[in-house]
Amino acid sequence: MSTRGTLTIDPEKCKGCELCLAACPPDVLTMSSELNSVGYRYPILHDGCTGCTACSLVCPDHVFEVYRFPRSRT
Amino acid sequence: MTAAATPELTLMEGAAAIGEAAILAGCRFFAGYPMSPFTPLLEHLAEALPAAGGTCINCESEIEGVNMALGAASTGARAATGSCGQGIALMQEAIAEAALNETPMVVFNLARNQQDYFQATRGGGWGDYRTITLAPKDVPEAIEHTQLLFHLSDLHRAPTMLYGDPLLAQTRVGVRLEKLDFGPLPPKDWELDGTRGGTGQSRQVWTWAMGKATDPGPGPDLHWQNIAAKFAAINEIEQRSESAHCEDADTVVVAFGSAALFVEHVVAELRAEGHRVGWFRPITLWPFPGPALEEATRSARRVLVYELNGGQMIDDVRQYAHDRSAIRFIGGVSIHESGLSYGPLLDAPVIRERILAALPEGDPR
Amino acid sequence: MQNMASTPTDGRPDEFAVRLAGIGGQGIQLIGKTLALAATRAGRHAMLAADYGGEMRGGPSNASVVVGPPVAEAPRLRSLPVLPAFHAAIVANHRFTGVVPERLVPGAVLLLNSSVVDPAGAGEGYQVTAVPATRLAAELGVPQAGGFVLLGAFIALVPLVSEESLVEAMTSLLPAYRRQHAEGNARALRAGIETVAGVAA
Amino acid sequence: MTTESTIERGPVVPTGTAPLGLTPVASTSPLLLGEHSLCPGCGEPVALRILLETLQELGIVQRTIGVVGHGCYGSFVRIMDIDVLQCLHGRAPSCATGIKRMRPDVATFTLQGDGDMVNEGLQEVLHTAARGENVTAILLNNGVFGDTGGQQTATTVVGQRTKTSLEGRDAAVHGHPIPVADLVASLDGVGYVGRGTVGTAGGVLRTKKMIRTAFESQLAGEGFSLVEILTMCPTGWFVTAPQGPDYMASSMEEVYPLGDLRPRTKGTT
Repeated sequence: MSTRGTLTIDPEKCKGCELCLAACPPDVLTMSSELNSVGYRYPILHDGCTGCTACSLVCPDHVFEVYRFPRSRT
Repeated sequence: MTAAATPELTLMEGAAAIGEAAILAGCRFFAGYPMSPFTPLLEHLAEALPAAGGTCINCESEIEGVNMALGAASTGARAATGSCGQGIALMQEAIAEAALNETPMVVFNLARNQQDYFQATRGGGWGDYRTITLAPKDVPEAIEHTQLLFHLSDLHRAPTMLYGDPLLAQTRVGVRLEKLDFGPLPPKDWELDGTRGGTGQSRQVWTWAMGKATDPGPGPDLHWQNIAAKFAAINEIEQRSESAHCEDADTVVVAFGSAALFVEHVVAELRAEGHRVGWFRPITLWPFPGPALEEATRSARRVLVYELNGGQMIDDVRQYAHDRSAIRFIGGVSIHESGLSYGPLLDAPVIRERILAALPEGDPR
Repeated sequence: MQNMASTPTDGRPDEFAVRLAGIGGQGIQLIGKTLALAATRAGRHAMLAADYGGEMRGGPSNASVVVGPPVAEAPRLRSLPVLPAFHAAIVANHRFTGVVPERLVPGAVLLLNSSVVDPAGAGEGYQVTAVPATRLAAELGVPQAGGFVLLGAFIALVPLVSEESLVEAMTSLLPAYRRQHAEGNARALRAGIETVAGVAA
Repeated sequence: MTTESTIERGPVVPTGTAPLGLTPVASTSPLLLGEHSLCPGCGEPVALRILLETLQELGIVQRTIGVVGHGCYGSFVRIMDIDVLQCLHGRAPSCATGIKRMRPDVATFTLQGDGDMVNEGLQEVLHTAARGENVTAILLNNGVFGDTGGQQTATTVVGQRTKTSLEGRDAAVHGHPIPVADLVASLDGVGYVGRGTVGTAGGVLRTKKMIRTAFESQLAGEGFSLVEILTMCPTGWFVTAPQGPDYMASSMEEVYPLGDLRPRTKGTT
């Protein structure tokens, strides 16, 4: 799986709804075992992000920022 | 702890207890629209009323709900609706209509935030009408008032109102649910049952009371004079209030609803500490128990009005208190951060502080 | 200005007030109802005053429970629905109330859900007990039953009512479409009792 | 809850700081001034975000007035950086009419839930549409009164459990749901009606396009436009947040099919 992008994830904004996990086409998001300060688990990113923005599209709480690497880096 | 002793009390949320009391009183129609903190009453009746052979409709808005209840009541059934704040405002037209076409029904106003005394007692409808309004201070009294209101509605052929609030609706306490009997009622010889068409004796429920061509009614002029006279008579006979420690009190605190429960608690404590303080509670917001207040404040040099609003009941206190110059307002607007309940002013230590601040230095001597 | 209660150190007051604090979805209102119902069925005066905002999940969810004297011994509760003093508190989440809810009398029992709440923040002056309720419930396979772990721990600390009466009350409170949680809630309750009583099953 | 998936995944990637020199292709809308307080898994904040992004992309942020009804989305009034009138329950289309008649050059939209538009304010939305008022109504349809704890509304589908239909909505007792978007689409005076969902990433993109089409229809003076957006309410549906999108697809999308119910005739969709 070629990594063509990445994310920033703000664990404190997350409410643990997990909608991003199902929406992620390459299935590279899983939930943390730690809890954020409110007591919710939050998504962590594995290798293979394509920068497709699906996670940020479905996220109700603005947890994600999505970046795409310039073509030459792959 | 052995197996549970047969509990004499049943733990019930205020809104549910009111719903059960309505069923005990024979209410068989209820329509309501969700609005906190009234919603739990609708939710309870949505489940319990059909089981008791009645109908409960989660209506599309308050205007339709109160008119559904009016329709149901015109057939002679015991019917009710309810809401709070803006929802009760939407119902005013139909409450006035029911007063003027003499249709009995009960409106459950489980108010939120401010104490809507003006809305309940002055109403916003049309014509010369008033609304008998009972304001219980706790859940057991709400169970009694609910059944009494269905009785008073039928007795006087008029809509009546229970004035509750978020504490009454959302607090759970142990209660006894007993059916109360308030005595005989006149027959409903006016109810519509659909059987009198073509008989020349067909009936009508109509604020104009024009009657039929063959049997003219009083018409709006005389009919509305009769209604006005009716409410003047109700004003004399249906006043209710409660008070304590007023005989020798030089300070009397006036409050209604849940707020009065707090005032009662604080005054008992101040009395124990030697302060000559009493309290007076209107149980009927309309008709306002004016003469009883005048009597209770006879020896008072200070009449402290405690309400959770900008000062509304104080207008009626000014009309009747023995010495108007003794009146002081110690309440105020106080809203919970959610915008759905009372704020920090409804609290025993705060009330205590405000009463003490109104007493002269060195009280008790 | 107490609700006629002495501090808990010299024997329990006749009207014992508990503050429950957490966020919507932790079962605060359900454990409050369960405790109040168990006390009522044991023939006592009891009250639950709910204090929550608009949101059902994630918003502030607080409750005050008063367990009073037997019905035969008193006509009614003296305590008001807004209480000036609490003799114990259960903090499932401190986001909206802080680690020590307001009006906790000195020496009060303070039970904290250490999975989320940092016990160090409790300071002195209270009988602090920390129970990792969220983790324990997850380990039992009933993640939504953290509240009952706390309720079990609480009655082990302050035996206001019996475990049996709580299980029975909880079961009767669950609507039909949630009855499948009764067994798990009961296990969570037992786990809570054991963490405090230190008694093996 | 997620079970530990068996798929072999690559190593965890740090996501604490943005990669140097790159601008994000997707990030929080600058028109959001703070956080909302809605339940985990709620679909309404997603609808708000694509609405704000559309206003930005159309360049009309300084030429827009919103009229917001009553519901959970009421918490957006505080955080959307748009001129807004918080109106009475159900009355948004009427207030929007008054606003648009006084300021015809200002893009005017309502933001309402199903309880607000299809219960309290059904009369308002139908008359406003039939009058051909040049405003855009956004309907957030989750089939329950979320703000009061999940009671049945006019759009609750048959069989759906709510606090006032605990055994599931029964048409014989509770009547049938009202597909308001279809009613509006049948009226003359309407420029565009579409129904979308925020349950999937693709759905979000298609819905955003519908919102854009509706505003373009308004700006071209083609009359009333409505975008109905199916939004998840796991709390009100007695499901967990992850189950929201699938539950919505299986229950509501059956009764409320997605797509353009009334394509623009004059302009291009």
